[in-house]
Amino acid sequence: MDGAPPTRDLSFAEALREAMDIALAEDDRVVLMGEDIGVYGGAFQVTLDLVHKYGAERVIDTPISELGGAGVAVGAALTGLWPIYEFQFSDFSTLAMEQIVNQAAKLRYMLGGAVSVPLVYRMPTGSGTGAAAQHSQSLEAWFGHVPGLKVVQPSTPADAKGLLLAALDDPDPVLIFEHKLLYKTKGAVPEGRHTVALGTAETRREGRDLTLVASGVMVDRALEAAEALAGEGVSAEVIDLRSIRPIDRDTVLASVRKTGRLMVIYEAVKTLGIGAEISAMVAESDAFDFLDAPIVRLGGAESPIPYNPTLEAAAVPQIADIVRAARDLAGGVV
Amino acid sequence: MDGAPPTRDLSFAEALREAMDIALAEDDRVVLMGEDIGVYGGAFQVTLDLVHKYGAERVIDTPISELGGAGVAVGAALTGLWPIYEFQFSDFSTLAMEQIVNQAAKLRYMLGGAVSVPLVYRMPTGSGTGAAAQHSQSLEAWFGHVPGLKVVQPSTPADAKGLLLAALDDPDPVLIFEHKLLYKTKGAVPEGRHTVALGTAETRREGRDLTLVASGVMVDRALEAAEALAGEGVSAEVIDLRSIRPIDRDTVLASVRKTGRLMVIYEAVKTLGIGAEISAMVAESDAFDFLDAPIVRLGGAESPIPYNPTLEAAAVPQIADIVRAARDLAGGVV
Amino acid sequence: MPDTPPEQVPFAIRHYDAQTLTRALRQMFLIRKFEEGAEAAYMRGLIHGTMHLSIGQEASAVGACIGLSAADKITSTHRGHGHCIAKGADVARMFAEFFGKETGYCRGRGGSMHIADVDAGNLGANGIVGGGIPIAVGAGLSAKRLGTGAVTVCFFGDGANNEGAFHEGLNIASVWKLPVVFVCENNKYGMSTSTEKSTAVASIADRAAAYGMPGLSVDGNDFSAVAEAVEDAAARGRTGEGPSLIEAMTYRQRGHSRSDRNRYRTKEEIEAWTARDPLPRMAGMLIDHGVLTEAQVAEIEAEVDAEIAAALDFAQTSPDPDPAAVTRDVYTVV
Amino acid sequence: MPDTPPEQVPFAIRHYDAQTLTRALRQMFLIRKFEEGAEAAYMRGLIHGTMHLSIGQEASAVGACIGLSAADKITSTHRGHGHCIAKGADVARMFAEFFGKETGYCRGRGGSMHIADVDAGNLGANGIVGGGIPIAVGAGLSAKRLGTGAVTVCFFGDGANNEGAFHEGLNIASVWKLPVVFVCENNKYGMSTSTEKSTAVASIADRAAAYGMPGLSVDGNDFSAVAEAVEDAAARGRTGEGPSLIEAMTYRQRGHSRSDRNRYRTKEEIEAWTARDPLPRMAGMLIDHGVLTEAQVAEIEAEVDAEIAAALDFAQTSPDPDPAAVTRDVYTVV
Ligand SMILES: Cc1ncc(C[n+]2csc(CCOP(=O)(O)OP(=O)(O)O)c2C)c(N)n1
Ligand SMILES: Cc1ncc(C[n+]2csc(CCOP(=O)(O)OP(=O)(O)O)c2C)c(N)n1
Ligand SMILES: [Mg+2]
Ligand SMILES: [Mg+2]
Repeated sequence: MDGAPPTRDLSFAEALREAMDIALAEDDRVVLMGEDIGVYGGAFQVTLDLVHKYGAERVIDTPISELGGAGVAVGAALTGLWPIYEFQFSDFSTLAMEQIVNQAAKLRYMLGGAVSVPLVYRMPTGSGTGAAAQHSQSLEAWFGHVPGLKVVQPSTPADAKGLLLAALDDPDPVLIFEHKLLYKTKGAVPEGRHTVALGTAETRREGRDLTLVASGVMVDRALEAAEALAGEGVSAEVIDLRSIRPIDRDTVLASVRKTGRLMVIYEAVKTLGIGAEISAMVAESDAFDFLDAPIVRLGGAESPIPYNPTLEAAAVPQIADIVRAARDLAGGVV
Repeated sequence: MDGAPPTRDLSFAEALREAMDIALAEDDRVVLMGEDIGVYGGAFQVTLDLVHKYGAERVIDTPISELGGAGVAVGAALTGLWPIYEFQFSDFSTLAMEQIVNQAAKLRYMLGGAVSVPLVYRMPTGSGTGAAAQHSQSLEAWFGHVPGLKVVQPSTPADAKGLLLAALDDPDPVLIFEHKLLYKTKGAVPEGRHTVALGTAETRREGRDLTLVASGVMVDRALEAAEALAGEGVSAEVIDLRSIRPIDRDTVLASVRKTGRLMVIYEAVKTLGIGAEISAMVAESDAFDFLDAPIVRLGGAESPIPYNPTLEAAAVPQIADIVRAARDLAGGVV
Repeated sequence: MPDTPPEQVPFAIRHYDAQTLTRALRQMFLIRKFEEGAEAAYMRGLIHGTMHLSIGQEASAVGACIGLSAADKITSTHRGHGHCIAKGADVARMFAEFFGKETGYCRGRGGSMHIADVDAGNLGANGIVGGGIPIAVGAGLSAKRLGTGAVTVCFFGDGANNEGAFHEGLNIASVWKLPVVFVCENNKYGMSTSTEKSTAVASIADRAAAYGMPGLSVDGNDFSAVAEAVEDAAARGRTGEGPSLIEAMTYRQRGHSRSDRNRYRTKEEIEAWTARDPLPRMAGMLIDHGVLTEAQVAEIEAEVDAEIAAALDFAQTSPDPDPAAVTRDVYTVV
Repeated sequence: MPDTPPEQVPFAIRHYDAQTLTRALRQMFLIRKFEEGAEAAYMRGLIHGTMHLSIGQEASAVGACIGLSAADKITSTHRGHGHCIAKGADVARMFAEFFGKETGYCRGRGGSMHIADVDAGNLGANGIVGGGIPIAVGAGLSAKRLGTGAVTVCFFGDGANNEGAFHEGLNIASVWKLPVVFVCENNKYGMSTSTEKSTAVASIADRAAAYGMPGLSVDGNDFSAVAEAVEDAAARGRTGEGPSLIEAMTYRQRGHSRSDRNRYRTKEEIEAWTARDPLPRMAGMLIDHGVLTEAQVAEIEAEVDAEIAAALDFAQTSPDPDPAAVTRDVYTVV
């Protein structure tokens, strides 16, 4: 488009780092906190070298104390700082649910609007790295169930940058789920300040026959599946959810009204995962009358993530699973 | 029924106490742990006087250390005890998610079946007591999303006793959500050993026109609403879910096939609450073809629970809300 | 007694002017009578929910806050009425909050357990034991980063000292040398559990050594002793020497909350501590050292009675929140 | 040297027979060579996921376990290979686990981070820093309640000592006087974060005072020193005197995990500690005191090489798990 800022190819991790670099440079109130985010650069090297540019006073290594670290971020946000707290793995947020859910999410409400809690929690998430059951969870649905929180899940480097900067601009607590398998993926990223509005989904591919809703690492798998399906004469529309709370209702419903068929693809445990919410949201809407087939959920297995690589891959949706399920769903069509 | 054990009226709290009394008497490996469960009898007096009968070595007051307490229960269960750990309020499980979700739920799987974790977490839950946002949450959906856990939610004193004893018999970790507003409600409870199979729903009222699925405190509200609706010529079937994980799929689907209309009633935040799962479960099943109307979810407000009593009541479904929503859903029927 | 040797003159008399001392006494009366008023209204069913009274602990609340400015912060607890008044809150708006009114500090959303006065530097009571500790550390981080020179006084109870949040919070505050004064109000019990049963060390102040900070145990019913300890610790914080831990030995004359039947302590113990009531001690000290006359003390008490009566009236005649406003203030920006 | 004065003869030489000491040396070789083998296989891409090597820490693992019986328990960490071997595991089944095979200790579900050997009393490594601490306390509760006389050795690192789980676990173990020996392997860093940056006290052993238990810091590279400290602490536990905290000062010669670029420590430091390698020290002690000859040591080393080779072969030729078995062992009873 004309007037669009120039872009370069960056990795997902580099795009996140660029967003933090911009924020740190723009405003002295921004601080990064987390375990080994300084000289080590973070477990996934996302904050690499930022400590050398901004100093250990603003890129702060914390002790291994997730409840304390997440809570310090709340107190700092209440009193003038804009913290970005990195959980080394989103699994470790299980130690900090108290501060995230009881404090960060509820303080503004409990105090009748007297405060805001402007902070960001960074949540490296998902399986596929052989790290087994305690380092591979997809917990976004928990936080999507909590009023007071906003939850995003980028699938591209550009959105990673845009959503992280938007999260930081937002006066309320935002969790950004970063899939570990995406950190090294590359894509065009706008230079300079670039934000993506929280709560907005993006249609990645137009289609007629069925709607595939996905987020995070599942978006690329859905797109590859859509390509394969096109070869079979099935036209799949692919929606990148991007935001888990709030969900972009309009974009999803409009697509379902058009295609009449819906499949939600997600890595988290199927039961009570985001696919449940999207299915229910459609089933209670006027789009229900446009449905030509049951709503399909392709979610993770009802098990922890196993270590063995074959089992690990079998525990979450893969491209072939998407193609197969979409083919069945489209059944009537071709 | 013939041969059915004699019953007496007990309160919900008394029924739970009787279950623990039976378990403590039956097996020396059973221990109770929690904050102020001894001489104080627990915040809701559920364990009242058990310490005098079984001693402080088996009815154990813990320090105020939920992560530690929940984790001690895991270690004890791994090594020969059958602990029942009481969270004083289920909200405080936010401090113990690590031990519940990463350890209790996953240890058996991570160790390839080498261990079982036979414990019960008791979860006083819900709003309506004026205790505000940090003491009124309904978090069952989080645990319903976690393979390795089983989750139940009784609505009657008889089921409270039966489900707690069944939970204790079960070799895997079970969470029992006890609604605080139910503790004082009375009902007929079978004497002696009485168990209710985990994972089974119960049809509380037969109906033709629509299906109301509810659990915990919402069951009585659904039944009262059904009574009112009957007066308007609307015949509502009321299913008491009882089990959140696993969900009794067959009972729910059979009812939907019969009535063609489904409304799920729950106190938790609507988004990503159990209503989402039940709606999605139906929408992806063959029962979908029997649906004559969109699936309605009547859930809690998208907010923390407020203190003011009027606002607090407005934040969760009340009988009048159920009647109104059911009337609309039945719309076509009468 | 003008001719008392200086070393026997209490710190408070030496350090504060008559106006400040009079304000302190007045605040202690205000706390006492505010809670008596709240208790009465609660017993008459005018206030719902639960309530934790600090009657008997007024000296530690007022002693800890007397040296603070509005720029300094406090984090408070479920037993936080005294802290709130000591930090300068208006009892009319506090009562209004208890009555769930729109004019309350939390617009009726929070109630007693979330009473706050952000403008005066009270970041809020907390429903989670230990929940305020990491938040206080975060406030300390802001003060240090932004160079405000403010200190944060973090109130918590003896029971809270066994929460992980205590350990993580004090350790972080110490390694980062933050201006935080940790004030543990040790009233001998966490609900029904004595410190002997809950805490593996004789004096909680001794735990300071584990965090490389000074720890001091003082008579929490002696206004002057608490004030002296906190003034010293605050000075340390302001000069960059880091946090301190102060243990104020005190006693709650009332039960833990309404549901408390005092099964865990003796009448004798309660009477012995009631005999050490901090209010007469404070009044006596001011009279002994010629700061006030008996008559002036009586006058102050009468003024306070009038203020309480007016405050109750304001609260009861204030408007209720709009019942439709359940979801307002969940987010700053929707 | 037969004529060394008794007081100069190390504890281990005085206390253990030649067979036991030989087993200890053999286990230390086995740990070293097992990890070297695992590292090589990992580098060649034969093992996926991540892996934390304890090379350089063998003396603390073997010294802590040498006095334990199979009835005694241990809880281990992410750096747990040494603990597992020291407690008696078969390296063939350990390798099989790393290769994700059905013959592995966790049937390929757990991998390195969840390696366990329940029959031998190893309740498992843990992916959560500090996660094993409350579990160990629970095992101690079982031992006390069931009167088994067993002790539990709880391994964790210096980084873990800043987790809330450490605080809650040690406090509970002490107030209940449980037979638990807390062994903190202080290798100076939690990932990249030095104890100076993470821990507010000079010696972690000093934190024992905060829990009313003895604390002792020993040379963790000296088998005899660790064994003596743990034997004393275990005896204390077995006689009902309660838990102890032992800090074993040691060093990991390898990086934290694959992704570690050692940016946070110097080559000199690594070399200095490598010069204090525990293995030659142990071998030297046994030779000096005439327990073994050089030739016998060489023989043991050769035996271990053969065992490792055979174990690797067993692992690589073992069958993979059935890919369809993803959801097996999630529950004991479905
Ligand atoms: C995390 C958490 N656990 C338990 C409770 C329930 N509870 C409220 S106050 C209290 C006792 C707290 O004791 P202490 O810290 O000594 O404060 P005190 O009540 O004596 O002022 C308990 C157990 C809670 N609110 N939060
Ligand atoms: C709760 C939690 N936080 C963070 C991590 C990531 N992590 C794994 S090991 C480690 C360092 C642990 O340090 P220490 O306890 O000293 O053990 P060491 O690795 O030195 O043996 C960290 C931060 C984790 N696994 N769990
Ligand atoms: Mg107390
Ligand atoms: Mg370490």
